Amino acid sequence: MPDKGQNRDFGPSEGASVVRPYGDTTGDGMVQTSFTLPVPPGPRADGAALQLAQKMGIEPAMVVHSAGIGSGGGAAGDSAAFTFFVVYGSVRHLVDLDAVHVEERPYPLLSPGEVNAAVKTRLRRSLVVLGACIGTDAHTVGIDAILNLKGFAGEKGLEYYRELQVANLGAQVSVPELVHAARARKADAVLVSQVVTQRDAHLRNTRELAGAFREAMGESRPLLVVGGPRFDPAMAADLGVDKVFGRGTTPGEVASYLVHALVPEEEPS
Amino acid sequence: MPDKGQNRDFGPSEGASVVRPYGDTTGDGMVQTSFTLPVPPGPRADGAALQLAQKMGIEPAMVVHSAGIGSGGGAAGDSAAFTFFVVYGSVRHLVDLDAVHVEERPYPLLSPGEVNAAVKTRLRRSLVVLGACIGTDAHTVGIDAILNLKGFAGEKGLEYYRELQVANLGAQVSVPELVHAARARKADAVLVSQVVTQRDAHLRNTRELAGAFREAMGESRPLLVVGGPRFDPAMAADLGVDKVFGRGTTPGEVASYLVHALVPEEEPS
Amino acid sequence: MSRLQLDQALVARARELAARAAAPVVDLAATYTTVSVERATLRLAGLTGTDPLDGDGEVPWVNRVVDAVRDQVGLEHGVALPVWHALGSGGTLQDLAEQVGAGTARFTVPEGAAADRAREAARAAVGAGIARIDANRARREELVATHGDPPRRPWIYLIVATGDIHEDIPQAQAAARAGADVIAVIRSTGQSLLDYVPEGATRTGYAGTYATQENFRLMRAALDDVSAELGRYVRLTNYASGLCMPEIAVLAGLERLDMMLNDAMYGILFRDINPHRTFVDQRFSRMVHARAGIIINTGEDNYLTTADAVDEAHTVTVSQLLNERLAHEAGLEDWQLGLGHAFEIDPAVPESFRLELAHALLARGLFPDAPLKWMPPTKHMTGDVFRGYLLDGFFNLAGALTGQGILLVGMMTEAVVTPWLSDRDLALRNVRYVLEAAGNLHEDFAPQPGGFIDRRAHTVLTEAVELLERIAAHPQGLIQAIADGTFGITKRSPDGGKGLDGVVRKAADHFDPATELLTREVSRA
Amino acid sequence: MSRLQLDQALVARARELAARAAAPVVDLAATYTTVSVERATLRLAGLTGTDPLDGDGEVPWVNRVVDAVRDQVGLEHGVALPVWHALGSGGTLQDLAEQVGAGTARFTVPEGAAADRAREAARAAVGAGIARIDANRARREELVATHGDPPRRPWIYLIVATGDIHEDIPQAQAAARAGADVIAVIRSTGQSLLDYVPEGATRTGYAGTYATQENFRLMRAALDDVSAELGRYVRLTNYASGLCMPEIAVLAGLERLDMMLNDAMYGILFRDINPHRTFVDQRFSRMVHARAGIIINTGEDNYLTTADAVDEAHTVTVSQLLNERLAHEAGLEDWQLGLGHAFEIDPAVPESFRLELAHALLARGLFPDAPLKWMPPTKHMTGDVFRGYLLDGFFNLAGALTGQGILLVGMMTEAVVTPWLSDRDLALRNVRYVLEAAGNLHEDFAPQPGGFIDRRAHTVLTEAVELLERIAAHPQGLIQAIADGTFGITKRSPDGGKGLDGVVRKAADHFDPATELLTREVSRA
Ligand code: B12
Ligand code: B12
Ligand SMILES: Cc1ncc(COP(=O)(O)O)c(C=O)c1O
Ligand SMILES: Cc1ncc(COP(=O)(O)O)c(C=O)c1O
Repeated sequence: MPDKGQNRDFGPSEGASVVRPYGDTTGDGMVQTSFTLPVPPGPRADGAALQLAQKMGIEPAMVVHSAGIGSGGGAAGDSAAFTFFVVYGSVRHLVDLDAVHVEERPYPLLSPGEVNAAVKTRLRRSLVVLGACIGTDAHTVGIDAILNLKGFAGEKGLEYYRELQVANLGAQVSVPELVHAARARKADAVLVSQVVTQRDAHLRNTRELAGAFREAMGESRPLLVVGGPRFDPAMAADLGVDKVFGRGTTPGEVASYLVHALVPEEEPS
Repeated sequence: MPDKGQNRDFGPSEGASVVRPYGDTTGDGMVQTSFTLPVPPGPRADGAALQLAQKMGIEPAMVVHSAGIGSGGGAAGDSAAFTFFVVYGSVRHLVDLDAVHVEERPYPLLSPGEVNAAVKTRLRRSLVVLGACIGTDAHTVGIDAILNLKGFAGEKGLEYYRELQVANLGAQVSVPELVHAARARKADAVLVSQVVTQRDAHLRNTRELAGAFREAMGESRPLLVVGGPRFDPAMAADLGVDKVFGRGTTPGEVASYLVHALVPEEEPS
Repeated sequence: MSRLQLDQALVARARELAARAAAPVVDLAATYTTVSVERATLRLAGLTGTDPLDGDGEVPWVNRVVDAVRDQVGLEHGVALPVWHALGSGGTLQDLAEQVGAGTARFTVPEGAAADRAREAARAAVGAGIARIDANRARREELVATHGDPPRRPWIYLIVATGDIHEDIPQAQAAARAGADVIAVIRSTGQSLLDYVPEGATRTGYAGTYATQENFRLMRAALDDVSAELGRYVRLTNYASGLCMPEIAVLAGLERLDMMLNDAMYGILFRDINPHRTFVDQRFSRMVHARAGIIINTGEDNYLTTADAVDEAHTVTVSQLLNERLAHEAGLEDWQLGLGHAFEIDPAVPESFRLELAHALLARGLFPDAPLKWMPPTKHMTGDVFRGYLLDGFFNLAGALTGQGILLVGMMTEAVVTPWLSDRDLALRNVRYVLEAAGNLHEDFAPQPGGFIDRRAHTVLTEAVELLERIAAHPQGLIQAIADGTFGITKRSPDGGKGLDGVVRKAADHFDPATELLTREVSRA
Repeated sequence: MSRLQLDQALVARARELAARAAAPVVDLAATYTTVSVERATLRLAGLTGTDPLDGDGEVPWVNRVVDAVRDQVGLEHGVALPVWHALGSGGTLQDLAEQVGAGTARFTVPEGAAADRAREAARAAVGAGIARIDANRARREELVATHGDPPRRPWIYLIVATGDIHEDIPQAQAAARAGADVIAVIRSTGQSLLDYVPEGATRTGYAGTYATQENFRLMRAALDDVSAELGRYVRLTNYASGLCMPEIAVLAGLERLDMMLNDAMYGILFRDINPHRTFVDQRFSRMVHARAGIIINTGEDNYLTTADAVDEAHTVTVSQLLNERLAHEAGLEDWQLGLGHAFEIDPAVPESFRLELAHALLARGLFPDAPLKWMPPTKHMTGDVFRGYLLDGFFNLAGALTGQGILLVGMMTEAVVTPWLSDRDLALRNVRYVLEAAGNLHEDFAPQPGGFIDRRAHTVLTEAVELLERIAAHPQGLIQAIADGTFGITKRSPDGGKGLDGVVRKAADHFDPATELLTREVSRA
């Protein structure tokens, strides 16, 4: 039997480094899950759901709902080929907070004024930023939120920053076009948005982007930044880009990162 | 890397014995889960959620929603001590349908007429059935559904069966009272309902029941049957009773089981 | 607010019949006392604590003393006469209790001047308790004035139920921060059948937390903190119904609870408590609540978990009318009547939502000044938590459309577990969305006279009046109706059930200072 | 159905202005042809298949032939004259295409009698395609008569989007069994920018499945099976908008699709397709759909994903009026106008639900005979799938209260993934609950004249008329408005965007048998 750690303190406390999910009591480990199995409804299906729950570490698990999918406008759907389940139960896993690697932002969050000042005094020229959605992705709202004046979550977008020279190429830009534009404009940073993720389109497109820039410009390639709601910020290295931003990113975070990555350290005065 | 079995057929097919959860493509393994961690919202919390998801075998996992619980009527709740998460992703586990032990009903489902006939011709006396909710459980709707004339899901309850002598003691019956009543009435079967499950009250009460009958009547104790929506039918032996019925049980199933368990096999004619 | 045009003659007839049907219950309280009423008197006089010597669990001093009095001189005179007579020679109630514990107390029923002296002393002692209740009522009004009331109706009512007061407290505070206006701490499943009130802070309830004076105090203090933090007075609710109704009512008054579930019908039907016992207890407890400015909640909603919500809708109406009558008789005012009703129609029934609206509007129309308690779907909730979340949204909408006073927040996990922390948070988000997005939709909601909703409401009212006619026609009125299985299709005979042995017919000289003081107040009002 | 009392003078003024604002777009279609229109003509005449020899992907024969004609004689005369002239010497279109593939085909523009012969042959060939479309329309009517229409409004419209036609089919059938009246197969994200229509059964789309003639056929056949099984004709929808509007419109007619997304504005604003190109394409495609008895869906709902749904509500109204005008002009009848609008107000906005009702009632009032397409919340959906499920329920309720014609079923996972099998099932359960429980609530829904909803609707209408005044005042009308960023706060200039090189000014002798045959029909109607 795995240690369920019943006697340890898993409550919300500054110091606790090992926690468990909380249903209605500290340490109870309770979670909810739902999924579909390609099995007709019935006891065998419920058993299969319990097996999966167990493999997920939910024990004891309760199949609290199971219903056939897609046969005849109503109730059980006995002739269905799929069954949808809702399962509740306690997971035995412990969450070790010390092992959580948060990409602690290794740079300070700057105000627009500070960003402008840093660029102006330390870079001594304006910073050229190019934005686009690549591939067939037509979702521009995210990149617009970062770049456009209007901004996002109450913060102005990068166009508002005096010392940033921003061009937003919009959607459906092909990678070769983008490489071309980056070269032509001497971009310091290329910001790319990817929202469609089905079949990992965003990952594929990002890798293609990184490859094309590497090939075309080698070491002298601009800083590559990608963003979108389904990216895991920890994946930058894996994808071959410099930085990945996820859901809820604000323009200020991006501007601060650009300063950190592209503007030389303050010289000791 | 575990075998994700991308190339195998996990679709709904009569023969397939290994399946995976189905999101929108065969074999994609997609599941949804939600839980709360006793951690304030933020990147560290999201990281902790991902860690848990990973331990549950969800990989890649997406934290698609995280929100602080319980601070100030609205949005994020930065001062919250708990964070609620919704996570989507693909589990790597395979579900082996051959390994699912469905308690195949080892007895036929009989109609009321067949039950009556079996009791009358093979037992030659009527069968005495006692029902109750024990402990402080006041949920009688479940046991009433099984016993009362009105029945459940279109099936009449056991009181409808001519050859069954049914007494429903109602709720909040103590175990000693029940033992006493069973002895006094010479009950063949005692049917007990347990609906409240918080802190495993149902399991504790059932064990107490089994213990008390064992102690008081030893081998000659009546058949012990328990039921309730959160019981796992596989637990009978563990709990020391003869049979456990779960959510959605119908009276006919119970009557058929009683015949199977209490009425001698048909003699070869 | 759109209101139905109810047939006012029918409404008047319904109230007249309800008064007749309730009369036998009113008589009961005049005729009998109970162990719990007597214990409540001692609690009002300040007796607390438990006998520490007892082996199997601690027994409160009030139980020890009442039992001793009963053993020695019977309860028909009440405890006050023998107790304060025994105290005549000096000493405190606490001292006397300890003598009872030690087996040295001797009780007699005083007569003449001695009886007068005992009565006077008892009045003074009990009066102190009532004064504390009065002070709490004033304090509540003060806090409401300081922090403010919820900004809108319905008030949002949330349950906590961990079984552990120290888990309940942070959960209740979190719920209040997330928008709850009223917190109810539900009790351990066993408590309502205990013939004593447990003591102290408790952590071991099943599916609920014991109602104890200390738990009341801890939770009220925690909510006072959060009220100050939020600038909104957060109310606290607990449960009086059960074998100790009068005592818990007193404790609620002493610890400034704001609402109490208080309904003998619930105890009878769903806890198999003896009708005589609990109707007598109810009268006392409601007088206390009237005095304390506590809003009571009745339990008609429960009927629809055992009976069909469409077929038996009129039994809810009948019970509400009876409960209104019994509440008024005990001195409660309309603003204190959180009469229960519920969104319990099978969602598969065609037009189920409009039927709910009809029922809810009927209650609203019958009791325009009562803060009706609107209960969420429970019976037809399933493990499909998504469906449950949607149903709860429509329940919230029905509450807003029909002007309910207290909205008990439904939980998507109703059919699964007692609510999780996250369930409550999600449920409150649901309520907030519905009230903010569609809270004023009632302005556009105008059921046609003669339309589906109007017709349904009228049908239910008519059925209710017909049923009341039958009940009022029987000399035992409501008591007989309960025996007939009228409510929640559950039959309970007047001499069955738990706690009957705690009922005692009052002697001519029965003296109960609490009832006397509270009645004086009632008749003054 | 409760209707708003709209100011009829204002409504009439709005329509007059819309006609003026749309006029420059109507002129475009008279002036230009496009590669896709010409390819559509060949498709109507029966040319199918792809050049099998090409290395990087297969290119359809229609593209090869049109490109060859363009190279050799230009497109200003249309393809029909040179193609049927080339065929004059015998052989099939297919043979000719293969000669094009082999590089041996030689095109010239015939004149005089040769031209007459070519025209006659072209008319006959294209007429055969139109006859097939007519037969499909008749067949649809027959099937609807046999199986029956959905029992109620709104029709329930569900999307499938696996990328793989062989996954789509069982999912679509499951959805139909679970209650969907209309199945839409959405396209792979890239397709609308392809200047050719892919061929064959496909399994490799991203976030959608390629629109191909074979995929159309497979899905329609599967839905015919399920229609028979269910005794209810299940409709099929796909997307025409994009660079190949006219061709896909033809394929839809040939394969008996029942509805098509058909809106140049969508392509311009959200796909950056050149306005001239797609407005010309749209005219042709709408004529085909008019003939085929296909209901079109327009894309105004999309504007509210980039623009604010409250601030820019009137731009939706303006666009609907313009789309109505452009649809009528192409021969579509009111029952074919699935004008788009959406439930996209930020749920945090106070009274958001009543604002939605106001907007939805306005559309209903302006287009009483059109089967409005009511789109679910998307922009403000989040990963909180419980909240999403609730919002979708209120969206469904708004649809029922305001009498929408086509209800696009919202998915709780909108912000997460393309819909899962279970999402659709849950979503349908949501729709069913709302329609069955509260579908008739509109009988009790009566927004007060001068009340919140009425005032809001009137405000939006007034803003719409003001905006139309400004647009109609400009000589370029709608085209200029698009350049100004009026819709979806997205600016698109008339000479920017994709596909402009496929636009060709027609010569005086331009001949297009399809337009000719279809126009004849239109003017007859
Ligand atoms: C608006 C929208 C559209 C609009 C887009 C208009 C436009 N000009 O952008 C329209 C209607 C055109 C559209 C069309 C389609 N869409 Co769409 N759409 C959405 C929707 C509703 C909202 C997206 C959005 O605007 N979010 C708001 C912005 C601010 O958030 P964001 O993108 O996450 O951006 C933030 C961060 O991620 C980050 N970020 C994003 N990019 C970048 C880049 C950089 C450099 C940085 C630093 C940060 C950053 O910062 C931003 C601010 O915090 C989503 C569903 C949803 N609710 O999420 C679906 C969704 C994205 N669409 C989807 C799909 C499939 C489509 C279509 C293919 C089919 C369809 N369903 O209609 C078409 C075709 C589009 C195409 N080829 O790309 C899917 C994608 C599924 C998936 N995960 O793969 C979604 C999730 C809906 C769904 N469940 O099916 N869509
Ligand atoms: C109705 C009800 C009540 C009624 C009960 C009336 C009555 N006379 O039974 C009233 C209002 C009194 C009530 C009170 C309380 N209830 Co209650 N109640 C419910 C409710 C809404 C429905 C239960 C029900 O009737 N189901 C219908 C029947 C037919 O289903 P069933 O019981 O599962 O029975 C079927 C099978 O399980 C099986 N079966 C059951 N028993 C047996 C026995 C045998 C021998 C066999 C063969 C089969 C069998 O066959 C039946 C038919 O298929 C549930 C929530 C829900 N939707 O499930 C909460 C619920 C059960 N109650 C709960 C609680 C906590 C309480 C209270 C303690 C506090 C409260 N929340 O009010 C009180 C006190 C009651 C007590 N001490 O027991 C919790 C239990 C939590 C838990 N898992 O531990 C629930 C789940 C609600 C919740 N989420 O908080 N309740
Ligand atoms: C009026 C009333 N009293 C009491 C209760 C709870 O009582 P118990 O503590 O016995 O579960 C309820 C529960 O719904 C109720 O409605
Ligand atoms: C009118 C219209 N056409 C087409 C589409 C889809 O186009 P695409 O295939 O380019 O994603 C939409 C999507 O919402 C639409 O509204």
